[in-house]
Amino acid sequence: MKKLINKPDDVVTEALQGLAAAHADLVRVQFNPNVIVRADAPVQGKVGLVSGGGSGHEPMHGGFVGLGMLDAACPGEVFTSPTPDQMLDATKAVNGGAGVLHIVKNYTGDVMNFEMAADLAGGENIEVEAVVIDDDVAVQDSLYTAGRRGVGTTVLAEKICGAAAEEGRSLAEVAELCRKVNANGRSMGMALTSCIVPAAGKPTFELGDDEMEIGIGIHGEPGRERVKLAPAGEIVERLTAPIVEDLPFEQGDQVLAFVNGMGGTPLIELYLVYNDLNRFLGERGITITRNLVGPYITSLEMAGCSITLLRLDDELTRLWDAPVKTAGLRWAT
Amino acid sequence: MKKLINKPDDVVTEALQGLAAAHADLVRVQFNPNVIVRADAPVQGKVGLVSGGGSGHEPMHGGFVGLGMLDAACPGEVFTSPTPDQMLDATKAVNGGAGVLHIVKNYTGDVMNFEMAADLAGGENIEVEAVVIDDDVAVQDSLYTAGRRGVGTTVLAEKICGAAAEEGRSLAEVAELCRKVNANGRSMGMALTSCIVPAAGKPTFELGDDEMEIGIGIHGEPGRERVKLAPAGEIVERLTAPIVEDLPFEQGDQVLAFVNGMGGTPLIELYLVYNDLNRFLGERGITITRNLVGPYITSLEMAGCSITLLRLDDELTRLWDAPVKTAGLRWAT
Amino acid sequence: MVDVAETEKASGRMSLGHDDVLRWIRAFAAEVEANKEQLTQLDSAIGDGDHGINMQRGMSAVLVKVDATGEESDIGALLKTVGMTLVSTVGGAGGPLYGTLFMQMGMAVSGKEELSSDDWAAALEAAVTGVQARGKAEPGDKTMIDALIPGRDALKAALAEGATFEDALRQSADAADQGMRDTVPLVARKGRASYLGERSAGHQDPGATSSHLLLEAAAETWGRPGQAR
Amino acid sequence: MVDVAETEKASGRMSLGHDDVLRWIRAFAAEVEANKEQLTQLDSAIGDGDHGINMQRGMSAVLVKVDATGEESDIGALLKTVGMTLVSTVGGAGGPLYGTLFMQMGMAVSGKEELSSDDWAAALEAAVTGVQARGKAEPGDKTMIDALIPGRDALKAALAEGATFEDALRQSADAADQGMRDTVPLVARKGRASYLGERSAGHQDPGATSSHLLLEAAAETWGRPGQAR
Ligand SMILES: Nc1ncnc2c1ncn2[C@@H]1O[C@H](COP(=O)(O)OP(=O)(O)O)[C@@H](O)[C@H]1O
Ligand SMILES: Nc1ncnc2c1ncn2[C@@H]1O[C@H](COP(=O)(O)OP(=O)(O)O)[C@@H](O)[C@H]1O
Ligand SMILES: [Mg+2]
Ligand SMILES: [Mg+2]
Ligand SMILES: [Mg+2]
Ligand SMILES: [Mg+2]
Repeated sequence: MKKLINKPDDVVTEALQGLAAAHADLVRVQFNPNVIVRADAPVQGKVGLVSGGGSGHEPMHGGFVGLGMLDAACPGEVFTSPTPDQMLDATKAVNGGAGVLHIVKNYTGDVMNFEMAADLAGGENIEVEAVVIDDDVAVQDSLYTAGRRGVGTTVLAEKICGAAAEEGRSLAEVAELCRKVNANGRSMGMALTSCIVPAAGKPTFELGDDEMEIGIGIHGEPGRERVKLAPAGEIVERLTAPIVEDLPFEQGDQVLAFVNGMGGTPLIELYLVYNDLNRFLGERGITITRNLVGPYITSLEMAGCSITLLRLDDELTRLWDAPVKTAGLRWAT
Repeated sequence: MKKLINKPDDVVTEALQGLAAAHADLVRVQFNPNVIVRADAPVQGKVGLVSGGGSGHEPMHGGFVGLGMLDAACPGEVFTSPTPDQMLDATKAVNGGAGVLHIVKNYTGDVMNFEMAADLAGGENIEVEAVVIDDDVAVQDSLYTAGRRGVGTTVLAEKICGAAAEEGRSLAEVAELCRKVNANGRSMGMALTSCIVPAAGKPTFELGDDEMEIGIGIHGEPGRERVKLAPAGEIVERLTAPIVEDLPFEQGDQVLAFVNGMGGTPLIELYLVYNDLNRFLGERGITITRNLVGPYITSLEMAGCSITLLRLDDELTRLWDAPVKTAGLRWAT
Repeated sequence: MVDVAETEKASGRMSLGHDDVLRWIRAFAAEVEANKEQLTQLDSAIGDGDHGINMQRGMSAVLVKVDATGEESDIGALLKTVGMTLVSTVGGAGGPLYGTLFMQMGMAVSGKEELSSDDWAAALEAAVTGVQARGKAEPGDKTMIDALIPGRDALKAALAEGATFEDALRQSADAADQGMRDTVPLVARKGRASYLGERSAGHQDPGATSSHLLLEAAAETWGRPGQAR
Repeated sequence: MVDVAETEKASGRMSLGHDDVLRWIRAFAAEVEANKEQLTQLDSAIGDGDHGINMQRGMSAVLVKVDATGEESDIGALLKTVGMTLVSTVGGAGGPLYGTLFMQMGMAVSGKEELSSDDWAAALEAAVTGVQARGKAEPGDKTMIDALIPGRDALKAALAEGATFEDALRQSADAADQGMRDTVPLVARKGRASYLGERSAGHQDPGATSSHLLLEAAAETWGRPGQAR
């Protein structure tokens, strides 16, 4: 295991200490239970936005705490959803009287822990709504299963809902918007290499030198299929065709295209992928009007990428463009 | 070789096409010879800032073209300095009548190509100054050798000089400032794994599972020494002690601390490294007043990090804080 | 200190005291520790490779917690503490599920200082109900439920047929073991393994495996060791 | 078409025409192509592993360029074109250095349609001077200079001693070969290899290797093949 760490058990704590030291202007970090809170929380009268999940996906979620995005993030152990007490503390810390929205990625653990936290918050008379993001088309959707995973659309939902909350919209409105983003966003990812969970010390899965995993999640969960390595153009097609078919995205649609790096893939490759994506969509009459290219929802040092498309309308576009000031995303402020 | 690419020979071109498509609001990309130019170049009356170097270090330099930073970047082949005709085209494209500064990383190839370009630009009556960045303390400095490499300080110099140019300072002043940044900045890097140059198709060097390379450059050049893997705290010490001794940085100094990812190292590890760096400097009475944590000057998919310290004064701090709007760095705009 | 429960057990009459329950919890923690690698390995195949790590982190926190909680005799309170500690230290799916399991057990025997075999059966019943309420899993979904339900049913059936508590515990553990093994061919419908669809078949469910350890620890602590397998 | 130079060479009288120079350039391109892997390998050991790739890219661009440049007889112009093409396609250290090498050669024989052996010596002299002016390397710095200078000196000495052009070219190539080999123990002081300090010793310099190929190509094209080594 080759990592820049000290002890595997201390990775999350030490990284949080680093984050706290680096971004004291943006966030406060509370330890045990671990919560990253916007420096000026609670913002009175504003709906508070809380998300969280396992660590190892940085900058998500801690890097998205700040003006125009999240009010708090709950970092769990690596790839392990955080606990209800973290979420409860976060919820209390950001409640400015207008209620709190929990943005939850659809993993059994995340969902159950957030549910327990919402119950606890309810007991303290804080109004909480939860929206579950489940945008990963690699997973068969079904009422009888856990359903789809939440992946790339989460980042977009946090940004867009953060802007709406900043505008003073009500909890119900922000939650509704979050559901709208989820309804219009679809993702799929792939891996060239495995990641290594520090506490496990070895790769979660083994891939041959000429293999890749298509439809992978963000925790090294096996994907939809393991196939021979292919050129980027083909990979883009394999990821994007199911995305486009699923919603479906149609000729004339305007989209936000998000090419996400899994952590171990350099930016030069992501731009190359973006180029292939741009061509693929162009051929189908789908226009990219906004984009995001970079490692934003990662899986430790996994090499690979995911593609997320979000169908835009004027409202979503405007909220995407609104000011944001976080460690991970920052513009127009 | 596991990469998200199509043909090895097309990597740079296709990544540039992706960059052009993704950031049309910020930059124009010209092909053959390849140049990335600020969308509104030339800015009349402003000193033009041009840098360049091999590709594979993204976001440097193309991701730093925009308001408050570079006016143009010349991307060479992967890890190969660009050619004089690229630099000449860039210089002509950004000359707003106030002259052009070439910010050159100290590699024989970069230096010679920029020299030839400056000669050519002189022939076209464009005033050009060049400042060579040579901040890598892993390399023995000497009059009889090629001297030190230019690494992390380059990013800081581009940002700070970009702000100064934006303020309307003269070419001589901006060049002088650039030399000041270089004089006050020191870096050192390390690698956990090698990178693979697409056209070569195999790792530039081989490292054992329990080895790391200390004092590595940004092209997979071998470093100062190959040693056994160590905890992050020790790595930080091995990188930072030579940096601190070299300038030297002293008790009471205020610094910008830049923890840079080499391309394959995830953000969670960089924040952990930042935490160790913060402690190391704190123990020596050196205060971090500004910081930058992330992959900004990379070496393809190499895992590892580099640390750069820049001694700050009020002027440098103010210019660092000034607005910047590029694909890779953006704030306060 | 004379171990009352030991004496009673030898005499055939069944009653678990606070210390007995504590011994079971310690035994479970020891099983988790000993099987941490295996649980993680199973979770790597069809999940995210953290089940052993998570459960081990949780159970060591539990040990610290119960050690710090000095004199106490309310078994219900003990179990609730265990549950709450798991909820706040495990995270993932395991945290709420095992947390709920112990908390519901605690509620079922709230205030009791001694448990009869029927009390234990009731506690296990409550545990399973709680886990199902929390996780919405049905038998055959390839989850811990697939070890817990056979374990609960075997215990109830054995007790109803007049078996000794020791025998009933053994049958419960063995049924859980079988249930765990039976998860191998299943296609997961709940939890992280469900993302794999058909690819989840052919692997044993990690949560069912840890749940078997839980019931096996009870059988070994309060009853008899099982046959070496 | 009768190859005039071939005829002259056979007769012992020496004169290189435009076509001869072109044959040498093609031969160098072929050598670079054939040794691309080795050059890159050498550069991986003490540099950044691109020397073969860069030179190959440059020389293929040169071939395209000279093919496109139809009828022409000015050897100086040809060499300048080669140099300019290398400058604008190779990049790195190799681009300006080999670019300068050919451009300076071209200046030295500007306007000539035939080259005598002395012209060739003068061209090589100018090439070396140009490379040193551009790169500031001294002999022993572990650069291409360490192959070029012995190659130039051996050529001059052989011609001064009245050797045939063929013999002089062979001695020049062999001296470059020796110079290239002699770079192995050197500690680099210029170029990327200098960053390694002492660690650069024990490796052959890639630039010296490609420079040997350049002079070897001349000997093979215009003189005699060397002994198999
Ligand atoms: N809805 C559910 N109901 C019951 N058990 C579940 C459910 N979802 C998952 N599990 C159990 O949880 C186990 C995984 O736990 P763990 O690895 O700790 O959590 P995570 O999947 O969040 O990493 C699975 O093996 C399965 O037995
Ligand atoms: N200052 C110099 N003078 C002469 N030759 C040099 C100098 N610096 C480097 N070289 C030559 O250039 C070769 C490396 O070329 P190349 O790999 O193409 O460039 P880069 O080092 O930019 O990748 C070295 O092996 C060396 O022979
Ligand atoms: Mg998990
Ligand atoms: Mg190079
Ligand atoms: Mg798991
Ligand atoms: Mg090289």
